[in-house]
Amino acid sequence: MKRYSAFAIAREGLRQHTGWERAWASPEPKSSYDVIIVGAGGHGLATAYYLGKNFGITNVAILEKGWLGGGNTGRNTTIIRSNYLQDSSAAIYEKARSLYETMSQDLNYNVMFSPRGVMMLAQTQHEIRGYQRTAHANALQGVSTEFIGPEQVKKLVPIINIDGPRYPVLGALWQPRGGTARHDAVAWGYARACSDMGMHVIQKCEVTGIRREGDKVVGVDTNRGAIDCNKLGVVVAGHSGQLADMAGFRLPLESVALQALVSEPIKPCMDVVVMANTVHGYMSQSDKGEMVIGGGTDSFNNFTQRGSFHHIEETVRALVETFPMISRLKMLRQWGGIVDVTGDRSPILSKTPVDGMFVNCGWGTGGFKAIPGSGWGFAELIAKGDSPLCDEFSMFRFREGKFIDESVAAGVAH
Amino acid sequence: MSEPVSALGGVTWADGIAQIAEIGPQGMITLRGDFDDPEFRVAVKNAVGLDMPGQRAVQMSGENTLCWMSPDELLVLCPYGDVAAMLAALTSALAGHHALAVNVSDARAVFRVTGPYAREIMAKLTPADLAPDAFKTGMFRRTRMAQVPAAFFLRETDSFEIVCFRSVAQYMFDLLKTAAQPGSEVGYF
Amino acid sequence: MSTRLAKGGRFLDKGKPVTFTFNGKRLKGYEGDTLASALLANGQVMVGRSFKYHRPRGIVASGAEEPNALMNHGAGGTFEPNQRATTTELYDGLQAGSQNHWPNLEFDVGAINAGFSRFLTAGFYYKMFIHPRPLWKHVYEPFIRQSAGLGKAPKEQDADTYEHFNVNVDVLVIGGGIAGLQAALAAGKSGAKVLVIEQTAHWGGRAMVDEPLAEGRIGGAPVDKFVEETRAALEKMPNVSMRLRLMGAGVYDHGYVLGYERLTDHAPTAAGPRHRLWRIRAKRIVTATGAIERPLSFAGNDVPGVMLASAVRDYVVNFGVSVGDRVVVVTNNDSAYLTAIAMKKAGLEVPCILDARPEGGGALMQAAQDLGIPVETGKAIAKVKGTRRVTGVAICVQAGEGAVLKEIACDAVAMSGGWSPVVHLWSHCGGKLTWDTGHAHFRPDVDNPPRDDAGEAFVIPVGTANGAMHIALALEDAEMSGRAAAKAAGHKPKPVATPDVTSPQEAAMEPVWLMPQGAPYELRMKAWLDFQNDVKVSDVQLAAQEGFESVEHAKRYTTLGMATDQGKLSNINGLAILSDALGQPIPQTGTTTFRPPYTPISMGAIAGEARGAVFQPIRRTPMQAWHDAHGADWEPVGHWRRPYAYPRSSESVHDAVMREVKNTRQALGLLDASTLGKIIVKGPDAGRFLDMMYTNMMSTLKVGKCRYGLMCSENGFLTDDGVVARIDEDTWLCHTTSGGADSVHGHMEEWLQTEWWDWKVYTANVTEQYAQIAVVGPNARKVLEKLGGMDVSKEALGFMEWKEGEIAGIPARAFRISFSGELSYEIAVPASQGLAFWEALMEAGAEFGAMPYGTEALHIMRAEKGFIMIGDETDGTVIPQDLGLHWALSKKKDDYLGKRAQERSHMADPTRWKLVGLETVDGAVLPDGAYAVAEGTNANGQRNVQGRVTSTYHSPTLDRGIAMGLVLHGPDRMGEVIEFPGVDGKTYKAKIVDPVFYDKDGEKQNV
Amino acid sequence: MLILHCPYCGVDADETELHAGGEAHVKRYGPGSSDAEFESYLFVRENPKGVHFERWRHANGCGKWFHAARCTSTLEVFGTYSAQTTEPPQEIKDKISAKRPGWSWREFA
Repeated sequence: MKRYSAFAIAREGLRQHTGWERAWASPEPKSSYDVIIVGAGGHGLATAYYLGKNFGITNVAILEKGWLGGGNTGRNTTIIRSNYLQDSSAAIYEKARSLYETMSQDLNYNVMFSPRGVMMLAQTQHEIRGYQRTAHANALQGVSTEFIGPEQVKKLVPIINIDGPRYPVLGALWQPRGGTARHDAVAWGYARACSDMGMHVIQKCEVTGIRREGDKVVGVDTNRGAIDCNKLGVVVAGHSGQLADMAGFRLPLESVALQALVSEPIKPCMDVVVMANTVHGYMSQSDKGEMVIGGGTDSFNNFTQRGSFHHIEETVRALVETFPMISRLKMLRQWGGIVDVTGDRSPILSKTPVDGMFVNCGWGTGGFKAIPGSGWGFAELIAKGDSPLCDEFSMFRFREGKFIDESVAAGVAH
Repeated sequence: MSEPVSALGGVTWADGIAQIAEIGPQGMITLRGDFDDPEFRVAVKNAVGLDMPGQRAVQMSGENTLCWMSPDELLVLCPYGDVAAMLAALTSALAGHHALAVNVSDARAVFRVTGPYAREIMAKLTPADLAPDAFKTGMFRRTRMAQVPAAFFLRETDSFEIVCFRSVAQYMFDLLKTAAQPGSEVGYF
Repeated sequence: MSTRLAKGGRFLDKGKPVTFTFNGKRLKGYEGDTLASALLANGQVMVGRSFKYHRPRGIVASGAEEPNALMNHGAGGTFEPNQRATTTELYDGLQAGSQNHWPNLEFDVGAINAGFSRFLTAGFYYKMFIHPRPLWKHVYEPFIRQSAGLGKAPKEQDADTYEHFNVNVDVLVIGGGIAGLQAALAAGKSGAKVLVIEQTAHWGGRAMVDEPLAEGRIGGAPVDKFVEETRAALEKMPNVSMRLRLMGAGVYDHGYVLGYERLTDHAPTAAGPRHRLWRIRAKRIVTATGAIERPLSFAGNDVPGVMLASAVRDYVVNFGVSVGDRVVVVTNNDSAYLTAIAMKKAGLEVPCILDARPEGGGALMQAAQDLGIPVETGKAIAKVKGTRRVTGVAICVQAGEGAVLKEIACDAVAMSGGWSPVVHLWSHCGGKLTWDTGHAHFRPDVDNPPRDDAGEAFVIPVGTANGAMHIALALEDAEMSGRAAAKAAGHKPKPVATPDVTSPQEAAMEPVWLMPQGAPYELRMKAWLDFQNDVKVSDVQLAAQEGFESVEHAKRYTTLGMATDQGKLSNINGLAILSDALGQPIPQTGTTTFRPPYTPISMGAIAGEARGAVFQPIRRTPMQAWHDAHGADWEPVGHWRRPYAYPRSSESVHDAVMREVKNTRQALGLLDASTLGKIIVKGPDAGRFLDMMYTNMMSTLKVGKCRYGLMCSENGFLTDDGVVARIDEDTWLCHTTSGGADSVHGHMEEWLQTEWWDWKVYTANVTEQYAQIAVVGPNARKVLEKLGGMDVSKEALGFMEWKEGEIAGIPARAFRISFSGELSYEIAVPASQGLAFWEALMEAGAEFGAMPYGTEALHIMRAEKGFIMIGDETDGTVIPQDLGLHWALSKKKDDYLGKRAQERSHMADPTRWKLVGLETVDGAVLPDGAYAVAEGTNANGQRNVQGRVTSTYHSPTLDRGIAMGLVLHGPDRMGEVIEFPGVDGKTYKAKIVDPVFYDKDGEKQNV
Repeated sequence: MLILHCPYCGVDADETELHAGGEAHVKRYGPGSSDAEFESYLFVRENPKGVHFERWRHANGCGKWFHAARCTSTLEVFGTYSAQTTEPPQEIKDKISAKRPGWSWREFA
């Protein structure tokens, strides 16, 4: 693989860019692989990448029914944070956040990770207590956060209205090393690196069946023929239930629509990510200058990638109150994605009743920030059969009543 | 005993495109029971002096109004002073029947929006279809007004009567004033 | 030089000159102008800088598709960035400024980027700035952010107001051109309820400009006559409404449409809201949204002065403005000839028309030639001369590689690459597209329409929006579809005669995606696709070369079509280039997804009325005003607001809380408890029902008695608690937590309606019927006795009993319950007399030291007594067993909501943390939410923990810190000291103790 | 933005008047049930891409719960019906069969 660098750009600039190679190959599927990953979104590609990087497993195919990174990886609001309350969440999200720090260098692909800081506003006494609790937990989890006062909030976010008539800002949980990244680049960077390791990233290849011998998985049927494998990792947010059906088991999941929107681009006016959970909205400014805005999910099952407009109204309403200056900005574009949500709104990274088959799903509205940590842990689970990062996220926890409930700390997810 | 005070003490406003008034105190009784039970219907008729309203309908005559809230719930509007007596009458008439009659006069606030633009003001706040051919006198609608549940009917043409919870009376009043701000005529209905 | 013509300008009221400013310069225009036409009239062609290279940018279009002419508009509370000059109606005093340059429009430092454009290709950012790591955050990113973005950020609070409006119609017609009007007429005549909306301030659309130039006639008369007659006919119909300046912004499921009405943008001093967001429910939606002309891709097509041919003639006909004195027209279809004709008729020079088609055009070409305009067929533009303004064009053969035949001096270029139907609204809700080879455009695939709740097609495209590119076809299509829409909406339409139409037939267009066809790299890297985002032909080709083959990949990699015009001009041209690079037909490449809104709409309009006082409802108790008047410090509890404390002047909130606790314990405290939920549950099966709702046994409660009850979710977790009183044989009154009333009532109704529907139970939420006041403290009985009317003696009203009667002449229900451990009564009176009763208590209580107390004092007192608080000791993960509340879990019942869940292995796990009291060794206050550490770390390197603080206070009663917490094996570890590291760096040592800190035997409440 | 017909008050209710209540016809398992049964009762859901049966409440309206048969991939509504039933009425099933031949959902088809 030709490395990306200022020199390469200069060289290509002088020869009409004829020298740039394909970012990833587009091979025909082989008849068999050691591991097949279904789903070439961020989580699937990261899983493949760490299978190769950490365990030397490179005879891997990543099958994608559409175009890589075309699911929620390319539809989210790109927030990266790890200020979670429960140990198991904090562990995997902080692992992810720390991997984001060096991702551009690891992948030789600028994913524009921007550790600009993430703050979650406390606007009620109850939220103050909740976030102080999170701050204490984070300190013991090795996650660097602090609870800051209203003045400091105002200093970090001059455009915020800290003494709104309804919910004055009483403080915030501040994670200085949280931030954002360029979502597409994360998928592209991983795909390029996987391809470089000799893995097969196969787009427009839809899995239509899962083949088992007894309790063991032996391969998949696809619209491009049957493909054998020893191990199968399913990482298909939104459609995990369908894949589980093919394998003959069920998952505690429901798929709902999550929406987001962007404003027209303006000159820089907000340097950090702000989340206001009491009023249900969050906002950051992209490097392009757009205000990137998200809120809550629809509450009914929906596979259309279209949400209901009243959620957009609620979110914008909340943010106009929090940031009065956006009232005269315009909504440029709104869109929706399908997220799958579990009974405790925490993800599933788990073995399944089918030997050799693993699932990574249920990230709900918070998946992007977890991509590298999820890939790291899930690769370990597939390669070794267990992983400390994944242990608590077993699909069997619902039977035992052993939930991982983050709603304690945060009302809206993202 | 002291005089009952309505949520906003009968405040009025007329600086916009319609007249807005909080009315009351208004006597109100929530009545739940089996509409198909003839004895229930008789009991209601005798106590309130009105026939049972049909689905989503309202019966008005004299000082009493009878509103259809759901297939097993009615709302009686009557003079505040009559509530105790009417409640007693209902309770005794329905003795032995599975029914519930409870005084909710103080749990609610009532507003009146009057004027040629009343419909438009309402249509700014509720998803219910308020076209003149779709919502007429004699109809009763429970729905949402902006962010709170509410119910309303036409007391007469161009005069809406709105019932909401007492605790959000101030919000409802501010909401109606906002929707009736000068220059906000839509000119649609 | 662009300028105002002596004649023409059908939109202008020349009797009404207006003054406006651009970059501080005072300029003149007329009422009826757009900002764009007025700028052109003043010779201002260059109006901004591009996003990436900061290249000079001029007005390209005359409508919503404009990518370049974006302005900082207004000032102060009405300042707004990115206002599209072509859709901004001019008004007196308008202030506009160009964007994205420093120090000024003419000289922009950012323009150095252009010098590096050779290197700044698609994907540049992904390949660059990788090392050294810290530089991205501190150097590269800040620089990129500064040079990106467009308009300035507003600084002040928005001075305007906004609102929503909900309507239901049978047929919504979007677009007020001839097709829209004809469709509306056909639907309207059937009696259907029709709403016609038009985004501009004028009816008639494109045909009003084009047909007169083409000498087209409808019903033997000029088009404007037809438009006026149809409009008048529609105005007369009572079932039809017509609105201008109302744009169809988005189509959503089940016939939901967002309409964006701009009420005062053109008249900022008018009263009323600025924008109105229409929420329209339509049985059928007719999209008569017209078509948008495509640019041509030739080198230098982004130089100010290069415009869409249609825009050039719009400015002449509608605004009496010429964009230049010598305009070269370049096209691949007949429509651009109209521009040449318009210019010529306006007395301007058209040195030549370049028609890329070897055979040229049809009747219109003839007409142009008859006017003496030279036409060169098979020719193309090799390159545009000029930087900040067109100075000329170099001509070449379209079929070649750009060898220059000659150069022509000109000051403007009118280009036409063909027409694309506006399919956005058709596509928002899933309508598919089909490729029309004849016109080289995507049009709605009527066999794959968006479907409504009945599974039927609910959007019907008509006219040019449906690919009916000739006026005669458009009118027929509109008439048919208007009827179809009315029929589908349940009406019986009769055919409406479509007037006969005469308008010249156009010769076939020829797709031209690159000009010239064989343009070498040096030309392709100067041929713009996306003017605002600086995406060029070479960028899309590079994306394909690097494997970004999916149209979504190419879009995201190059940012093609991601600018504020969302690719209205660039998408099809970009697709064609991508398809060509991939060697596949355009339909196989497909399009990116169309998402709402059609053009950007204000956040203010979306928020609507919900701002300031009505941002969200605030629920108020009958005593709210009194609390306010007495200095209450508020705490939001759900949508309620409760006094946190009543600090007196010169008293801190903390001191106030301490005083309130002391006073209540020593004398008399009054609490507004009206927010507590109150739900009546009545019926023969009410007891049985409550036994399922609560973990306790409620059916055995005696009439006149009260019992504290717990509610769990079916998943086992503790969700609510409160005192239940039995009113009579088949009636119970259930108290819930503040803000819990609605959810608990809903929870009860859900079970009654969906699971136990045969049980005879009625519920009623009577929370707001009563004002409830807690009268607490040693003097509680005294004050009630003084008010008189009810015997509240120990004998007459024992602990956990209630009775009804009158106090101070007000009907009252008194509950002898205590959440503070003191002698305590909760008195419920009618809300309408709540304030009177409260004031009576304050007055009568004065001699007994009556003081109000707030929620924090309440919390402290309950904590001193070891009572749990929902939301503090519980957080959705805690079960009653964790809190030592086994006594409240009835053993006699074989079922209650949550019972089965609590039998699951993890819930029965002995290692679950259990509730205990915590007493700091040094009397300090434990930090809120602190965790107790255990030895070592877990597999993920996190410090092991063994418990956490659930509530913590300074107890004025005991004058020390007290806390409750959940601790591993806590109840078995009494006396043990554990450590809580605080985020303040200190480590707090606390002893595990019994959670009841005060009056363990409950003597005080039983007096 | 859904519209659902409330079978109790007859209103074609806008989504903002409604509250979604999740999957329909879920059998309650209480004490005495197996862990697997209880898990399936609380957590395991059909979540189909296609025909689905669900519970809704006309919350900002008559307050009644009802059932809806809806397609989750097109949002088409096949019908709404009483909450006081343990299975979809035949006419609704027939209507679905007409539009989605061969459909099945749990034990229903």
